[in-house]
Amino acid sequence: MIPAILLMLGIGATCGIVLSLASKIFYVYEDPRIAQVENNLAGANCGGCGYAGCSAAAEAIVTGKEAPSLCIVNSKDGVEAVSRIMGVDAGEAEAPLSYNMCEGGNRAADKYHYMGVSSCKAMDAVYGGHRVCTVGCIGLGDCIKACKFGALDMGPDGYPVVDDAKCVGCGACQKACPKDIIQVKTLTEQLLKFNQTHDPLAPCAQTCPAEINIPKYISEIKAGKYAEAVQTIRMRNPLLLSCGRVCPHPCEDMCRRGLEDEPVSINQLKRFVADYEMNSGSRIPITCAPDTGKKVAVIGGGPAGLSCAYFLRRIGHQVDIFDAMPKLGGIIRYGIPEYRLPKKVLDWEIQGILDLGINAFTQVKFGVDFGLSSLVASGYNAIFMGIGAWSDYALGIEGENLDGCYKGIDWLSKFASGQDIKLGKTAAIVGGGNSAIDCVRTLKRLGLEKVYIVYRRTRKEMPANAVEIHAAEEEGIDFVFLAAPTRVIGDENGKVKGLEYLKMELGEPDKSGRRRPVPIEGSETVLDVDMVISAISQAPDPSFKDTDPTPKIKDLELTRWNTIDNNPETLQTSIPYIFTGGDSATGPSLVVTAIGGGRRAARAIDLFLKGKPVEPVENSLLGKRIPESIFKNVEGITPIKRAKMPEIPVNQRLDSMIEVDLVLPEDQALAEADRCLNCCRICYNPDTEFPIAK
Amino acid sequence: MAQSLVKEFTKGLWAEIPPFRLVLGLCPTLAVTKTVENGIGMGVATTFVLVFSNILISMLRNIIPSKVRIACYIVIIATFVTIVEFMMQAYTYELFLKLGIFIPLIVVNCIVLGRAEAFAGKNTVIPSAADGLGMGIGFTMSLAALGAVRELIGAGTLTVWGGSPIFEIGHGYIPFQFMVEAPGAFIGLGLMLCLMNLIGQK
Amino acid sequence: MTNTKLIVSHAPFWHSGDSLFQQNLNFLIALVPAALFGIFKFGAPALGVLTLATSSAMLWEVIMAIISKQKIAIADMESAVIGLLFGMMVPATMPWWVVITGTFVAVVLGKYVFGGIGGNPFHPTLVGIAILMMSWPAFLDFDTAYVSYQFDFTALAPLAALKSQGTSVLSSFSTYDLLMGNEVGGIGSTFGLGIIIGGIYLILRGYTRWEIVVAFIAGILITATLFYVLHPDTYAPPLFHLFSGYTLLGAFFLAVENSSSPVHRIPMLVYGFLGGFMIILVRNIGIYPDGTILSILLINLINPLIDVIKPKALGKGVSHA
Amino acid sequence: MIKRSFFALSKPRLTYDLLDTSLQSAEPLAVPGSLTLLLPEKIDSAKKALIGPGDAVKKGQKLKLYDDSTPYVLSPVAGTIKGFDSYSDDFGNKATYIMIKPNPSAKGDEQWAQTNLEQTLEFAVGHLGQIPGALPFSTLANPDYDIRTIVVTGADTDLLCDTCQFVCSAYADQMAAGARILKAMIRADRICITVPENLSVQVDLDGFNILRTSDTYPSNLPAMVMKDHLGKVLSPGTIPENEGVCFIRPEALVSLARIYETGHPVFDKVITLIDKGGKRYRVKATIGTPISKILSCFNVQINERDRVIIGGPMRGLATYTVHHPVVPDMDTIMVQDRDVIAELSDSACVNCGECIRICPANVPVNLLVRYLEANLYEEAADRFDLESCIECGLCSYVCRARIPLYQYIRLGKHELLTLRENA
Amino acid sequence: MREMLSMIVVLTVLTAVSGGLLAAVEQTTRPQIEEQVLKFQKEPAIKEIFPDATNNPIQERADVTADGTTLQVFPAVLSNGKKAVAFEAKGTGFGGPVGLMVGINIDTDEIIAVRVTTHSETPGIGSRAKEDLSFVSQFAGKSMSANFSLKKGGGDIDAMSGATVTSGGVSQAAIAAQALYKKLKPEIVKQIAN
Amino acid sequence: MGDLFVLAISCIFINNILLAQFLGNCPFLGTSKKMETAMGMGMAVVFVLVMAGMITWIVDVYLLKAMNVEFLRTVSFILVIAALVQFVEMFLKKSIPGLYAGLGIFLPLITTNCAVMGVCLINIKEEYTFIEALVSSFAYAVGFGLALVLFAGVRERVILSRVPKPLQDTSIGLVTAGLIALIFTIFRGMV
Repeated sequence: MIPAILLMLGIGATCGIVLSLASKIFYVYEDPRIAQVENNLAGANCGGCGYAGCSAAAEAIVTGKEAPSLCIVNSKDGVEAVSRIMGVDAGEAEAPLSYNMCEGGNRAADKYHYMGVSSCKAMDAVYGGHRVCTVGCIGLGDCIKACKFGALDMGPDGYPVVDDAKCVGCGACQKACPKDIIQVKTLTEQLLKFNQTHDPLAPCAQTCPAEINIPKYISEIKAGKYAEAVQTIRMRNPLLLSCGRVCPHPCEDMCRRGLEDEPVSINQLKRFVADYEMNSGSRIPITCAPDTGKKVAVIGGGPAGLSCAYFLRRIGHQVDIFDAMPKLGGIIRYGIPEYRLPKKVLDWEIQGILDLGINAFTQVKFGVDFGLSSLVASGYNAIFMGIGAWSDYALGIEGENLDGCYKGIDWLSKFASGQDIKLGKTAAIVGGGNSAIDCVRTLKRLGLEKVYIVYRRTRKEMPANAVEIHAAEEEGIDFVFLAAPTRVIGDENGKVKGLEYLKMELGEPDKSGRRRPVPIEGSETVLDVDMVISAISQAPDPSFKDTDPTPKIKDLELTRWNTIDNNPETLQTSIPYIFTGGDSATGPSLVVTAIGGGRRAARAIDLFLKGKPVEPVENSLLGKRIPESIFKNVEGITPIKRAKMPEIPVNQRLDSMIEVDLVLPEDQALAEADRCLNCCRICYNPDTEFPIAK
Repeated sequence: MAQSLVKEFTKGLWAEIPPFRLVLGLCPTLAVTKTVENGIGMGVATTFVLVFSNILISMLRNIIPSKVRIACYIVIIATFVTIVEFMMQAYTYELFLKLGIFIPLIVVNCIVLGRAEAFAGKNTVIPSAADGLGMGIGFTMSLAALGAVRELIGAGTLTVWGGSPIFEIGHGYIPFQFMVEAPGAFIGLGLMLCLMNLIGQK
Repeated sequence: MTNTKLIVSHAPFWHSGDSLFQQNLNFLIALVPAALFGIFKFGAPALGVLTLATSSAMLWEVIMAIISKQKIAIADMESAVIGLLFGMMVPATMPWWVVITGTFVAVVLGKYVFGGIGGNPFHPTLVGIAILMMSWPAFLDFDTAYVSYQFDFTALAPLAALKSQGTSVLSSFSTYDLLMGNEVGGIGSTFGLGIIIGGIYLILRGYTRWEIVVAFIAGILITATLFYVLHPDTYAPPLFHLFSGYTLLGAFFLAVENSSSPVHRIPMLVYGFLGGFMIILVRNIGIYPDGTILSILLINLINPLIDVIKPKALGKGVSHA
Repeated sequence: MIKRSFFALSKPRLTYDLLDTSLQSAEPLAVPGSLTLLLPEKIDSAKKALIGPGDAVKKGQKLKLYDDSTPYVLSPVAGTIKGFDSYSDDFGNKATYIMIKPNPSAKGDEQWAQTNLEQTLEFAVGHLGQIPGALPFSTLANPDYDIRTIVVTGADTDLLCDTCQFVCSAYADQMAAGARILKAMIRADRICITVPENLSVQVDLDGFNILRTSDTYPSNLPAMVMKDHLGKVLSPGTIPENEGVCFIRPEALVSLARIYETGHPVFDKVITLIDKGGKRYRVKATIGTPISKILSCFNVQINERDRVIIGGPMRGLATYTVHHPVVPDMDTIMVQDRDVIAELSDSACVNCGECIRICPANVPVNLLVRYLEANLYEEAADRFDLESCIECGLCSYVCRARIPLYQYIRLGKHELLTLRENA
Repeated sequence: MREMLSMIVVLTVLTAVSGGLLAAVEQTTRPQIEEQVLKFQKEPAIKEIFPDATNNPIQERADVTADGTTLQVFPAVLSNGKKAVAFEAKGTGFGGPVGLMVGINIDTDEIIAVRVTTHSETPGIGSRAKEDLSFVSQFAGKSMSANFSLKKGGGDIDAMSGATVTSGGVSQAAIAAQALYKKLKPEIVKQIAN
Repeated sequence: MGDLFVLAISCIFINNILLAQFLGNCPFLGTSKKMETAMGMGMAVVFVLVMAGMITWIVDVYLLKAMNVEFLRTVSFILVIAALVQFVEMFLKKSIPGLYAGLGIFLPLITTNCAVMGVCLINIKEEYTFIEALVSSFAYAVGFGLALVLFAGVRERVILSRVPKPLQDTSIGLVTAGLIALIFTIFRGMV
């Protein structure tokens, strides 16, 4: 025993002394991070990484030659620890995934027969590949060969399919693809992707102001993957229940099927999956990137603000929403009547967004209850102003202030917030937009005997959604076209008695191609009404500039329409840390435009928060169309009836405010989804003779 | 807590089973798997060392200075290895003879040091024990599996304990001796690894 | 004319017309004399073994291609050559299941796992035979294999006899007998003349590289001569080594396998010579009677190391003007 | 096509064709109803193009896309621009094609009649780009190169081709005149001309430094001429221009002489057409003429899966459309019937060594192709002499596994350049 | 400095504790281990060499020493009353030492039998030395002065075919036994006599 | 002298530490993907093994055996080797950076390389003299390096061939190593 202890004591002491001396004598400076990284590697010195031992691997990581995930033996926590040491910020440490942009390159025609090296890269070098499509998948599977993890496979439709479970986001596929079709993106990058001129986009997806990947979600519906379809929509639009109800769907105007047949009822399909989720009783989980520790204030809880907050939250920023009204939703809560968008649905939708971890403060008005300086002082790194356009334009005619005269949005929001409103028996609503229609249809439901719409042009020129106009007609609204109000006639009590208007006729077309209405002299006519609502458009309310005591707010420039001046690509305002979007940036516009704007602002805010230059998206499509994708005719289409929107019969709906439009039943939704040609930039699926074969 | 313990334990059984998933500890895997018995014996010995060294290292992890970390770990491991050596010599002598030089070489088995560095050096005692046990059992299973394949093909028998086979392919079977030879060990392990990759892909 | 789709490919637009099928077909043709002689000498069982070996090798190729969902590549006849060579190296009495196992090992372990044609670092047939030899040496023992046969010559495998009984047995084997196949051995490995004719045919047709063959034979002759000159009593003369066992088959057909042999001139000479040298070394001082199989595998192994000796590429080392 | 011989112990010998003396002259082809010009610049949608559909152009007018672009083409005819669009060339080079509808009634090129033809390089660079024969003015004017030697490729570089030989013999006087102009322009030390050693036709080549090249392929390729006749070996990755040598076509000299002789640009290009049976036709076509016009002129039928090759069988370029226009550097058009097209395969290299034996540059093709297949371009260049390849195509020609080796190598070189540019 | 000191101290203490612990374990297990060695390595060989021993050679084992060489010997009394002794000698085989238990008739100096005790040879080739008795039985009856080299080296022993090296190892061991016997015989005789 | 030569040959070829004794396989597979790495590792092993062989022999003979505490062999050997490797690494890094760049980075791999420990144990087990131990250490290390370089040569090519996906990397590496082990049996009985 004693010799053993002595011996070991001796050896141990010798080794200890030698090593500790050596570590002093032979000290060489090296990046301290190497030791830290090495501590977080598996330390097995197994050589599995291809480097000679863990310290060599650590050095390679620290010098940036290799990724923090180099060590094959390391645990997930270890990789994260290494990433942290390397100062890779958490936002970038989120796992990237491979993402396929072209779904169905083999549908494009061939321009030649190819013989040679079987690789996309090689074929791309020969006149850009054999496919006529310049951006589509060549289909020789370079990406699949490049994937070391077996996460890619050639799908049955001739394009690579990514298995998310196996993808580690190494980016090998992206490097291998000569066409930029496979892109490895983090969640942040995916959420903040905007359409670019070189993307393989269907006409509908190019048109959608929110840039939703429409063919993708329709094909997911086709395959019965409703949850996936919801996820696809949510990549671009958090308010799918609302949009599914109120969106005027510009996408359908560009639907290729519409060239030969009726367009696919895209919006109804959106509503179908959105309602599917709501009615399923549970919410589909929404993933968020790791926290970045940056705070953003969103002023205005309308569609733009909600969208911006949602995307900022998903990419890992902390977001607080401030709204002047008692409840979030903005114009879609207070401007859109219950029968179009039930409040219950809206509540459910907004709750889902807040559940991501967004705080909402209501009944606080910017410029009054809080101001710029208080936000800055509270540590917000950026501000999004989505204050909407709530101030109605005045008609500018005599008698406008008589009792019984109201302004469109003002009236709608008062009604929506349950304030008591004195009603008459007959009403005239001036204007041809959606707010005007909302007013008339609401009034009709409130039991008015006669409700007129007074519009100075014809039905064809009405900016309101065609379906809305149609529904109003069905519900028995009286349309007075080519009428320019000149005076509100009041009685002795100062109450409205009638509306005088001048008849118009259409003159020569103006620059915009619309024929200008020209007044007919002496054609004054009086409409007997006891209520007049002017709903002729709105502008943002600029009062905050005066009420906010912060001097800096004076730097925020407004346009002559009182919208907040901004760079339309980045939505950055004249104060670098303030961004805007929605109606306050564009003037009154579509809900879906506001949602798209919110997302675009989120991208700019993200760049701003990460200290990167806030630059526009390169080759941004933004409102443009890809010329080669716009067809004049589409071959191989057999007309199939478009699914009809189910709705409550007119006689039942006028009694109450219940929702008029109903959701498509599943079979019809599937049939409608089947009508989609699954278009891409130049290719599409023609109808086959035997629909089953599809 | 319990859940994470189970996780630490089970990862060694499949998700990170050495040496198939973690390609570590190849030398004993190749050398001692002529029979199932040897494989199990080696596995158990390694498990013992893994568990106890993991426990001790996790206990001492705050005391040991990082510059002499490896040396200290190695001393601890070597101590347990020597204890195992004595035990095997005293109680399972035949096995000891068969495993020969590979018992002391558990010291340099990269799994043991690897777990010490990667896990025990950073975690508390109980998870470290679970990790060691899981890895050890996983290692034992791998060795037994490879041993079974090699013994079955190369000798036509399966020997689990005590020298006499528990299973023998009929007398007409002429053993494919290549499998119990050195080259067969490499190829057998290589093909099993391929099999594991195939299963893993599913 | 507007809608005709043309073939687009890269230059050159001509091809010499050579193909793998041509190459392997010529290999098979070159093996015919020796194989026919084997069938003639060992009778129907030899025919059976050759057919089984060739067909089972091709079958394994097909099976593996199906399992791994790859393109079936038996049309290039590579596996037929592997199988036939395997058959020619084993005794005619080899049981069917040994043949099938052997070709499995050869095709799958020798070739398929390395990615099929062109990927194998070692000669597949030799991998098969070497593994069989380690597992079931008894089936490759030519002395016991032919006990039931009646031959009009010494029915002893020359090399095994040399190993166990020393140089005294040499008198039983005349060079003429060895050359004309009057010895026991693998079905197709005894008829030296046939192998030489086939081998020369292949060289002339340009399907094997003469440098390897010449260097290989030179390696054998020179090394054997050295040993023989030093100790004529203990070691056999060079011609005996050249014409016995697998030597000729190795020189003309095995060492020259494309994928496992060098392509540059100096490496080819080194490779061949080393092969010959190792064979004699094994026979004279090693434990195996014949060393051809392992020797060729050994030179296969060093092939990647020596095949880097190559002529300077055009302009290499020329400095910028 | 030359096939492998039965006894193949030695290398296959591919020999150049000598001038086909049965074709004494080139048949002029009328200006077609539509011309296509290729402009080596890609369309930038962000910029405003200078030209647009409907614009009238004059013969000899300089057409360029944008104000700041350098590349331009000269319109070979007077007419109207029908449109232009982008065109993907080899290796992802983006170009623009411009369609012009000739207007036969428009005449004259006042612009040129007024221009004072200067015999300077600056003038040529600015006004004579893309003349038939593609004289590389921009290379000659490039300050990075110190061009001291001009080599005129009197011997065609590819098999089967004899256009250059034809031009040398048919327009020898103009060629000599062109050479004098060029020499004056660039102050070159010497102008050499390669001539096949067995050429029996007597050509008057006074003033040229005659290099007699052997008839074995690839001895007429620039790298081989440099090595065998100029005593300069190109180091890997360099081009003859780095060594001060520039290779030009004889036709470029002829065009040069004619321009200065007539005072007007010339646009007719001598082209040899080789039909499916190997028969040659000689034609003089206006630049921009679609190939299909030439084909139909000689009743060459094109079927599905045939191959139309611009250039010779070893180094040419297979086009995917018969609408491909005649371009200044197009000498030969070769048509292959689908029945004679050898199948390629995607088999792995079997290491047979044929390519090693035949490679004139000693490139270890067998290993090189493995690295190229694995996209290891840097390694291929460092260890396996990727850049030493002189691009003769012989390795592909003899490849037993029928791997498109030459394509791999070209692609590898291209990718290597991209890698280095990005680095 | 503090760091250095802690490095030295920790390492030293750790090694010392390890040394002590191991020494303790070693002491506890030593008797058991010795017994195991006898039981598994030597006993079977001795039983085969002296199938008819009337005593228990294992129990009567003794260490004999001469000129600094110590050897453990197992004396046996055969059924015919003759005295014999067995001991182990080592040679080098293919994969390491080959242990050979040699049983010798003390009176005649003739080998009674030999058995291979330990080997680490290739299974199937070298391991036959242990199982295939025809090889080891060549030694039986040979005088201790015979030439135990292989025939190849000019001796009397036929090598096992295909296992030349192992045969050589056994032969080496036998030769080693010869040397040991020659050196220690007087001591052995003395020992047995007691 | 002749015996030492025979011993060396036997250690390099016949009892090759990697292919016949199964020692040092982890770095064998890990560092054989590239010829450069293989060469570096081979040299590093030669360097360390010779030193370790000498030191452990001295420790064994003059300390363990002398003090009759042979049971401490494992623990003392490994400690000595680990300390040696770490020392050499530090020394090279500071004093001979050029050599460190070539060999030093492989040193950490060697601590857990069972070939080193194995050879030291074999030296003791076979009761070699100091010179023999030196020769055997060197020869085993050379054998290790030789096998590694040969393997790397083959593996560099194998990596580039179209190995089926599940077999790629380690799996095919092991199969190749197996065939090399098979080939190395050619040296059996040569000394």
